[in-house]
Amino acid sequence: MRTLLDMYERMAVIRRTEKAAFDLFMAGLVKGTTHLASGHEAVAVGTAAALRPDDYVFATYRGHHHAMAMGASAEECLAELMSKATGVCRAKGGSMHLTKAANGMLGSYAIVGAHLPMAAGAAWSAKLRGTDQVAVAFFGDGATNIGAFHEALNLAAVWKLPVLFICENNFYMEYTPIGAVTAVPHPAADRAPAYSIPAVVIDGNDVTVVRDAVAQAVERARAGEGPTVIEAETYRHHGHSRTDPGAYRPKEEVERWLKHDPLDIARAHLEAQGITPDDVRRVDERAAAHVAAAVDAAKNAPDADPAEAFTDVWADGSATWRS
Amino acid sequence: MRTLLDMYERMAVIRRTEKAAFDLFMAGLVKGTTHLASGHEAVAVGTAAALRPDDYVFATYRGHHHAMAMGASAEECLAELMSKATGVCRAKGGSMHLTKAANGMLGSYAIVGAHLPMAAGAAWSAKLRGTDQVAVAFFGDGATNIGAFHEALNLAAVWKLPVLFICENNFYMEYTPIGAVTAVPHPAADRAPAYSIPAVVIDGNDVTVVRDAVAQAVERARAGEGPTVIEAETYRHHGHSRTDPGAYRPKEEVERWLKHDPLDIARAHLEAQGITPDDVRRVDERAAAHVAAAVDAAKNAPDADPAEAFTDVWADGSATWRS
Amino acid sequence: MAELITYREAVAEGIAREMRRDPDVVCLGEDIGAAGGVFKTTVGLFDEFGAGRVWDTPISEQAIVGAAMGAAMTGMRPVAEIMFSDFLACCWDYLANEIPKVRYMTGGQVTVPLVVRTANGGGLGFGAQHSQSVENWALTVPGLKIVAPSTPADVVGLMASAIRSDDPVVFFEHKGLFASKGAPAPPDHVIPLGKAAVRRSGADVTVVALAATVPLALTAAEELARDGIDVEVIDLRCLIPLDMSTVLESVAKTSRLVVVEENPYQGGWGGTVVSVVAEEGFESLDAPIKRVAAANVPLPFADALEEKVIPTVDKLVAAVRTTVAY
Amino acid sequence: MAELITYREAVAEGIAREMRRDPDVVCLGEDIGAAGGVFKTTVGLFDEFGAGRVWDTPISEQAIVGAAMGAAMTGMRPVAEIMFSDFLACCWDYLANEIPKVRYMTGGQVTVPLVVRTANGGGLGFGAQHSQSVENWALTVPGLKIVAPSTPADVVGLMASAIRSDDPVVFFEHKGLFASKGAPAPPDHVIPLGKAAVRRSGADVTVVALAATVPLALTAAEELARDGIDVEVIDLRCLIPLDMSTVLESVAKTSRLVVVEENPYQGGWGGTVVSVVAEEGFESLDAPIKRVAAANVPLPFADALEEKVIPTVDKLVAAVRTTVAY
Ligand SMILES: Cc1ncc(C[n+]2csc(CCOP(=O)(O)OP(=O)(O)O)c2C)c(N)n1
Ligand SMILES: Cc1ncc(C[n+]2csc(CCOP(=O)(O)OP(=O)(O)O)c2C)c(N)n1
Ligand SMILES: [Mg+2]
Ligand SMILES: [Mg+2]
Repeated sequence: MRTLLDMYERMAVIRRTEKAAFDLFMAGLVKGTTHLASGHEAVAVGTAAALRPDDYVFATYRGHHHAMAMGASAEECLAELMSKATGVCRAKGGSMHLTKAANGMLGSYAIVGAHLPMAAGAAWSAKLRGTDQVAVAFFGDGATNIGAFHEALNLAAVWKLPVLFICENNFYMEYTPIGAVTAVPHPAADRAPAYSIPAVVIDGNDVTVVRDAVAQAVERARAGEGPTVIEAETYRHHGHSRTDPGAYRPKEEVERWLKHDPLDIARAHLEAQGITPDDVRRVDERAAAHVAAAVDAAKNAPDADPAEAFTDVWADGSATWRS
Repeated sequence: MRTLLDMYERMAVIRRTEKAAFDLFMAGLVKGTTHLASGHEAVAVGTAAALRPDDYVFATYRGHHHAMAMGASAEECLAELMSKATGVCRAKGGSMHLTKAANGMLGSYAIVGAHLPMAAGAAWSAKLRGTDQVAVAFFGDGATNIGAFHEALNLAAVWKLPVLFICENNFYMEYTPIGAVTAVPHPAADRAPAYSIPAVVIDGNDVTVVRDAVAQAVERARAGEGPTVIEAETYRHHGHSRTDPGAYRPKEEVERWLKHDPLDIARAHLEAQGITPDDVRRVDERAAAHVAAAVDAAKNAPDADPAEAFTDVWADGSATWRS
Repeated sequence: MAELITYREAVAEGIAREMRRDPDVVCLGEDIGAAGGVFKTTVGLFDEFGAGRVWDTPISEQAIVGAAMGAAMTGMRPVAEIMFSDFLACCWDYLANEIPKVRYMTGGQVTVPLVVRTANGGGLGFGAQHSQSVENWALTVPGLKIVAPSTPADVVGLMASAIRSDDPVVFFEHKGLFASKGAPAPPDHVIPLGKAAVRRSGADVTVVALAATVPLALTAAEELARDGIDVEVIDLRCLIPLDMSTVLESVAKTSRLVVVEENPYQGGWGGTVVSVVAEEGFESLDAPIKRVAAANVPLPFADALEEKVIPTVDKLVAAVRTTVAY
Repeated sequence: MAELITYREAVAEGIAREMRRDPDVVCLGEDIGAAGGVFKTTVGLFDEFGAGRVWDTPISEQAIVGAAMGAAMTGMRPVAEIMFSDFLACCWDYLANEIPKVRYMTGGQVTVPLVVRTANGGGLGFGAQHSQSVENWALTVPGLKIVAPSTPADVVGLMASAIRSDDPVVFFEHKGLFASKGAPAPPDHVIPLGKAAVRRSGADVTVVALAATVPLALTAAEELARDGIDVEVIDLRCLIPLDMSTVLESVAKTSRLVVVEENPYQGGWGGTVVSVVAEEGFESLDAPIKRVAAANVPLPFADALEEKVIPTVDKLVAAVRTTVAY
């Protein structure tokens, strides 16, 4: 993703994939639950644009956008949701665990906060191996109140690890406003000083702002200057998960944020750069076609093989627990 | 403990009880492990002096001084260490779990940090019941890096709970200097802003300073203004536990702190108040006699009854798990 | 006959009844207040009892359960929700080392009358980290009472006992049963902890089940009945106290035992039941004891895979047939 | 014959051998560096390998194990120390939900070659929160290999396999054995995971033991031998993989089984062993199966009480006598 237009396209694909996931859910083709990231695209895509292919990313149950920003295809993600053999986790993970390890996207974790220490560990590993890779953990505002957050940030600071803690502050932990359960206004950034970690609060819906903030933090990290906290303010366009209409959010608030859409903001930047609305429309169309094809391909893919239930517990591929 | 002399006496008793515990250990009469609190007395005694009898205290494995400051007798504590039937926990707890619930001293917890949420819960209970009791958690500098610390402080702040978090910063977590594993200079106080909790750093070896700081925090708490963090700087006179000679501590550092002994400081205050050295000596003698008697009584007490192994799992006194 | 209610509704009903009875009962957990909980198992409590008794918490499982413990030690009867039972791992220290031990290690100075409620079990496609049946985790720790009801009325009756208990109780609500319906609980319905229910009596083989494996066992029993195999189905209801008398009596009658449990075979609760029978009921046994448990793998997302892993009617039927044919 | 070494020394020796072999092996934990660990089980590592390979951590069990996981996923072979096994409860999410599941739930995309070492078990008077035997906690979770050696040489040989394993391994070092002595491990000593050792062969009864109950069982066997009771003692060495072939073969020979385990009876690992035998070895059995486990209470502080709770030679001897007399 060299250009803003590339980033825009990636966001457009994600947005449409999320829409497709929702529709497939409603059609009964996706089971379990899904936590759509529509509205959060710029955080993922802006970050990915500032990373190198050998960097590491750890994400959450709301991770479709992270997986796709890091290069998982719409098709393999949708196939996963639809329990297909071609799913990115061979249908063993599901929506909450999208992973694309080949691209450094080392997993989506569904226990809030659990992956922050892992990201610190991946950064520690980079340091031990003497590479200048960085690791990124994406997490929500709600995750800042769990113990693992605290332990990870302290360890990262003490060991000066090349890790970025990127909070997608969408102002809600599920149905509860984050302010009701957090003692500081900026759940991540206001905690960073407790670990002597520098922090910024940014507009998470502006992909260029995200990219630049991340690029700066990455530079610090690669230079051996340690971790950074980035609190990216954003908003989810849907409820918390598929069953949630999101009725607890004030209407004006929702409207205000819908008007501050990452795709619109990027489009405005593109226009300012002289990209014509027609160019953008072509990209939108390509994105739409891409996702439509992905939906078809995923639908037509073979179902996951039940025998897969008994593979991949161990590194040798088996699930043998006794002799 | 109305007067400074009372506080001094309590500290003198604790110091001598710790010495006795050490000697009994060496004589093979105490088994397991012990974490002596010699040097920390002023934190416990100063705090106790600022509390009401109906307040709550939660302490750590290094808790002899907390139990005794809250009114557990030297005899019942030593009896506990010596596995006697008269032990304060009937010899089922041991050194790390001294508890005197009748006095609001609700336990010593040996998993670092675990009791901070409990103290928040006791404070929540006071709030729910509409009393103006407060709860206190004592903990070490090392405990500030564990997840439970973070969760407890945030909850206490959000719910505005009448709880005091009193850190006994003795500058070491076991054998490692706290600065080597903590990202901020003041492990507790520098974290308090992450929860919008007011904090003070005080001389934990001056019992009057502790009492006054705690009194102020208690006032805030009873007035419904929420939690306070108190970081009381202190030092342990011995190693971390009985097997540790403490060789990792620079000699000058140890000497400097030995000169800043809580008992000496209190003695200086007493002199300034016009209490004569003779008065103090009489108190010292009484303390010595008291502890000597306690040692004798504990030694002569009956051993714990093995049948006790099968009582007190359940509230009905039984240990029945099946029919 | 009154209308049927769902297991989900029974949870809220059970809690509400106790909150009405006893002002010391308070609830805390994530999104349990105005939102009514992610599983809608606390719907109505906030409206009826207000913010003073139904507390929304941060995502802080240790603080939730730790605070419940502190409150329980000081006169309250907290009911803490841990949203998914898998998350008990995030506060395991409290369940394993603090709550069950403090009474004992203080020589009986304190009691901890609290309930930790949690949505347990698989079958809904939530994947490896949101689908486990973890009663067996709790079983490894002496000092916890363990409840896992299978019907709406039992939810209410056991909730009453759990909340009134002066001991800590872990209350497992099965996600797969939330939508199931049953007779409502009569007023003042209290089921003592540690009494199993014989859901179906039978002469040929004893099937011991818990929570969601109870309806599974009953379905299997119907199927087997068509072939003349008469299955006795025991719903343990609680793992601690464990009603081995009922199990041993049944095995004395049937001489054959199959245990059906949703947790993995390794370290599953069935092992404890089997151990007791293999010692105390040995003389009654006319056939090998079988356990139909989950396979020893994490739970996969796809239905077709999950089906392979967790106990099903077919697997139980097959196991019973083998046992009876022995 | 070389001098004897202690179990404690064997831990450091086992780690050091692997650190010499493989530069990707790194250690982390509380006070494991210059201090050599609270149990002195990492003495010498810091001196030999330096701060770049032996890392002191804050008191942050989640960060320790979580960071080990992240490092393992990205090319390292971390060996994380959790000081007392009771503290595994503080990072249980990683042991229960993350480490053992990530390979499976990513469809095999990642591996987690790490070792979590921890001091386990009672008998030293450390009280309820520092004395538990918790191999059974780990057993509840598919996806972890579980090692618990009983001799110094086994410590070295199993440590080699654990560190070389591409799977996550929980390595339980028994506190009560640290001071015990045995033959040193020969060079390149590697014991495969999942192979039990028959420590004493015998014809009359099979005793299955693990870690500290192995020497206990051998002592009991000597005592019983004096009365003409010939005991076969099996040291499982690992719970996962579980060497049931060796157990079943032995029971086929002796027709009698006693399991001796330090964890509480309820939810203990013996239940899994017994279940397999009660199904697959049923025809061999001539007597009820017995489990000599800890009582279902927290561990008390006083020796005289602890003695009542945990397995002892006397209790095992009595159980074997009853079994043989059946
Ligand atoms: C430890 C843990 N507790 C609770 C949950 C249930 N849960 C899932 S998402 C969520 C809210 C998370 O909020 P936030 O971190 O702000 O992320 P967002 O969903 O807003 O992206 C909760 C409570 C969980 N998955 N893990
Ligand atoms: C969760 C946990 N991890 C590790 C330990 C082992 N341990 C006991 S005391 C201690 C050091 C605690 O240091 P600090 O909090 O500063 O208290 P101090 O001992 O100095 O009073 C450690 C690491 C423990 N008891 N609990
Ligand atoms: Mg959020
Ligand atoms: Mg300290």
